[in-house]
Amino acid sequence: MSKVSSVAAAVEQIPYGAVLMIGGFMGAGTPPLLIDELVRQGKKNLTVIANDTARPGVGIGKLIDAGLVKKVIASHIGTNPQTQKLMIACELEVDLVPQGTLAERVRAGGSGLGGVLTPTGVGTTAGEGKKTVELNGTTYLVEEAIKADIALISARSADYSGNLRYSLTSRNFNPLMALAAELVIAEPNEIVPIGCIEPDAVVTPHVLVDVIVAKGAEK
Amino acid sequence: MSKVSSVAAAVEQIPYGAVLMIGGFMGAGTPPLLIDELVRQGKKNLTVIANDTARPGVGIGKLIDAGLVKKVIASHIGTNPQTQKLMIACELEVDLVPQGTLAERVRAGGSGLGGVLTPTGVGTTAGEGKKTVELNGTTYLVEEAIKADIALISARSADYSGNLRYSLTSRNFNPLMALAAELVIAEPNEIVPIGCIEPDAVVTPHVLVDVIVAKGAEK
Amino acid sequence: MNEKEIIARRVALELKRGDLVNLGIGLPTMVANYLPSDAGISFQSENGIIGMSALPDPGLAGADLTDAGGSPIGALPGACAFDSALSFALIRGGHLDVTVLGGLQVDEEGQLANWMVPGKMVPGMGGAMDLVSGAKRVIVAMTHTAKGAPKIIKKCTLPLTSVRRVDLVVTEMAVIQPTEEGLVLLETAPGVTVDQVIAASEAKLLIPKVPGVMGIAA
Amino acid sequence: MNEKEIIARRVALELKRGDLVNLGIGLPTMVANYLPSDAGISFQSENGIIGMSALPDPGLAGADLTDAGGSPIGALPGACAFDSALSFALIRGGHLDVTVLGGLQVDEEGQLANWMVPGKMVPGMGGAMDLVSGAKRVIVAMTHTAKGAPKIIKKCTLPLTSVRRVDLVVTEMAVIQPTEEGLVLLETAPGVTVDQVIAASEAKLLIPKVPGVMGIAA
Repeated sequence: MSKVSSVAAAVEQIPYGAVLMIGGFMGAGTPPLLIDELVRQGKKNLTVIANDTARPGVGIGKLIDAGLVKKVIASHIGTNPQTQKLMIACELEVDLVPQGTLAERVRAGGSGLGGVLTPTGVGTTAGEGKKTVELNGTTYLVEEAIKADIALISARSADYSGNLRYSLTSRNFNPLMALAAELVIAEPNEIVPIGCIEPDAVVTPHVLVDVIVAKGAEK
Repeated sequence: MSKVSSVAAAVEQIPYGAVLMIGGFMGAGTPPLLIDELVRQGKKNLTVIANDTARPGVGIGKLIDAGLVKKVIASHIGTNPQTQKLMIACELEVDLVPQGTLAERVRAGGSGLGGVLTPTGVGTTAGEGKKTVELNGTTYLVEEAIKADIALISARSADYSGNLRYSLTSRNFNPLMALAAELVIAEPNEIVPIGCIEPDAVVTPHVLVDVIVAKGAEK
Repeated sequence: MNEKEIIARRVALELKRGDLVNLGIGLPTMVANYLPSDAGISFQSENGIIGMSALPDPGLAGADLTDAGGSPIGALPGACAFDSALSFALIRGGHLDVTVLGGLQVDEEGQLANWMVPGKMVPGMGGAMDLVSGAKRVIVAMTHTAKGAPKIIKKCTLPLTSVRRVDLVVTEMAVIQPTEEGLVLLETAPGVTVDQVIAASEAKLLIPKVPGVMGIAA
Repeated sequence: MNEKEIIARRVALELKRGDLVNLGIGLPTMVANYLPSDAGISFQSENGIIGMSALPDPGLAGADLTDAGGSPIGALPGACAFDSALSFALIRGGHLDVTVLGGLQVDEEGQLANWMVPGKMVPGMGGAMDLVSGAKRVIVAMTHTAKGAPKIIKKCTLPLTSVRRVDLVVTEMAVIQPTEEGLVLLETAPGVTVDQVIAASEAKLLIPKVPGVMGIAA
C-alpha cells in the first residue's frame, strides 16, 4: 500500500487538540503545505512542540496567527511578537526549554529512553521542580523524554518507501521528531523511486515514516 | 597545519595504558592499519572500549592475541574464545554492557550529558549497583557517560579538514566515538580535497577529527 | 525436516506485511528463508542496516556490508544504513515490530534467559537486552530441551535477559504463549501429543480444551 | 567607530586559528566582519551547520541554508550540516571553543543573565543556556550600560542563563575577566579612564597596577 497521500487527506487525520511535533528552525525546514492545510482545515487546540514559532506569517507563525495553538513547547519565541502577546494575555500556554535539552528530550522520546542527564539549566529557572542526579561530583538535571501524537516534518527527498534525506540547515529537528511520534507525516520536496537514495545518504529510515504528502496525490 | 599523519607517527602518540575507543562491529569498520601498528609498536596495558573483540586474527582480536589489552568494555565477546579464555584466567578484565546502552553511554560522553535513563537491564545483572530513576511509574537505570583518551575510527572518506563519511554497516560506533575522546585519529579509505564531500553527506564534522592517517604520509 | 527448520518455518508465519523484524544470529536467521520475497517485511541488523538480504553470490561480498555476526550480506533497493545509536533507538524506541531470539530458558512468568551460563559461557548480551526490553513483540525460537533437560522451566536459574514477559515461544514441539496467568500451550507440532509436551517441560502449562496443530510455512 | 564596532573588533582578537566559534545573533555576529578570511576559524550556527559564511550576494540565497535568526547565509568549502541533537552535542560536549553572546547583566561572580526580563520580555533561552554551560570559553559582548544603568552589577537580578562563570566580558569601555577572586579590569578602551569604568559599573572591579589599553582588530 502506498504511503503517498494528498496534503488534505493527511491533515484530515489530525484530530482537534492533537499534540504535534513540527520540524523547522525559524521556518526553515517547516513543512509549508502541511502548515497551510492545518490553517485551511482550522485544526484547533493544538499543542505544538517545535524549536520556535518563527515570525508572524512564516512557518509555525501561521498557526499562531490563526489562533489554532493552545500550548507551545519551544526554546525560543522572541522573534514572534504575536506568540508573546498571546502568552502575556494568558491565551497561549508557553513552556520554554533550552534548545539542546529540547533536542535531547525529543530524541529520548523516540529512542525509548526515559530521559537524559544534562548540566544545562542547573541552578536556573529551567531547572526548577526537576529531579537531579549527582554523578562524580557534578549535578545534572533529569530531563524527561517527550513524545507526540503526530510529527509533521519536511525533507529534501523521500523515496516511495519513506526513506528521507534532508537539506542543510533545514534538517534541524526533523530527523529527531520522525522518531518520536505515533504518526509521522513527511512533506518532501521530491519523491524518487525506491533504490534511488543510496543507503548511506538516508537519514530517516523508511520504517519511521507513515505518510508522504505530495501536491498532486489523488488520495 | 595538515592533519594528515603517517600511521606510525599517529600511533606513537598513544601512551601505554591508554583508554581507547575503537570503532567497528566484528571487525567491519575497525581501522586496520591502526590496529596493526598498535601491535607492531607493542602498546601495552590498553583499556579498549568497543562493541566486541571480533575473532582471533580479526580487528580488535589482534590486540587480544598480542596480549596488549588489560581491560575490555564491550557488549559481546562470544565470538572470540581467546578473550573468554583470558577473562576466565583473570588476565583480562571484561565489563559487559548492553549494546544499545554502550552506544548511548559513548554518545552521552561526547555530548556533555551525564548519562541517560534506559529501561534496558532493569532487574538483570546489568543493573546491579546502578542508580535508578522512577518516571511516570517506570523504572530506568542511570547509565553513565563514558569517555576515552583516544578514539581510533575508520571511515569511507575524509576530506583534508577531517570531515568524514562512512560506508554501510562499517559506520556503527565510529561517529559516536569521534565525539567522545580527547584525541580522535581517523583512518579513511580515501582522502579527498576540502569541498568534495557535500555538506549533507558529512556524518562526522571536521572539528572532531584531530589526525587523519594515510599510508604514504611523510610524517 | 529437522528441529530447527520446523521452528523457523513456524516463526515465519508470525511475521506480517510491513513489519520491521530483527532476527538473532543462528536459528532465528533461518526464518528469513521461509518467507516469500514479496512478503513486505523489512529486516534490521543491529549493526546498522535495514533492508539486508542474503548475499546473492559469495563473489559479490563487500567488506563494509555485514550482518551482526560479521558475515557479508546484500542490500535490497531502499536499504538504509545508520550508526549504532540510531540502530538501538529503533530497537528500544518501540519501532521494531518483532525480534526473534534464541533462548536458554523461559519460565512460567515468561521471562527469558539467553545470554550467559555463569562460569561456563559468558559471551555477553550484545543487543539481546535492548531487543527484549524494546521490541513490540518478542518471539523466542529454541529447541524444547537441551540434552534432554527442559528449557521451559518454573523459574529461570540463569541470569535474565530482561524482566519483560516475552510474547511467544516456538519450539520443535509446541507453540507457547506466556500470559499473565501462565504459559498457555497454543499448539503442538504435527505428531506430538499434549502429554509429550508436558513431559518435556518443567514449567506448568495451561492447556486449552483444544490446542491447535502447529502451522508450518511452505 | 561606534560602540558595537569597538566591542566586535576587540572580541575578534580573542579568536585563534583552529577555533570552533558560535556567534550569537546581533552584536556578536559582527565579530566575523573583523577577521581576515584566512584566519582559520570555523563558525557554527546552532541550527545545524559548521562553515557558514556571509551571503556573497542577496540573489544567491537558498531557503534551506539559514543562520540561527532565519536569515540566508552562504557555506564555505568543507561546510557540514547536521541535526539539532548533534549541533548541541558539539556545544554541550566541550567541542565548541568559544561562544560569543550578548548580555543583560554580569555580576561579581561572573554569572550571566541574558535571556529574559520577567513581565517584560520573555523570548526564551534558545541555545544560550547550553552555550554558556558547554562552551570551553564564554565571551560576553555587550554595552557597558543600558540607558545609563550599569549592566555589570553586584548580583544578577534577572534570571541566570547558567551558574557557570563566564570567561571574559568585552564592552565599549573595558575588558573584564571574571575570576574566583572577582571581576578583574584587564583593559580600558582608548580614551576611557579606569575611574570612568568604575563609575559605570555597580560591581566591584579588581584593578591591576597597570590595566592594558584595549586592542582593536584592524
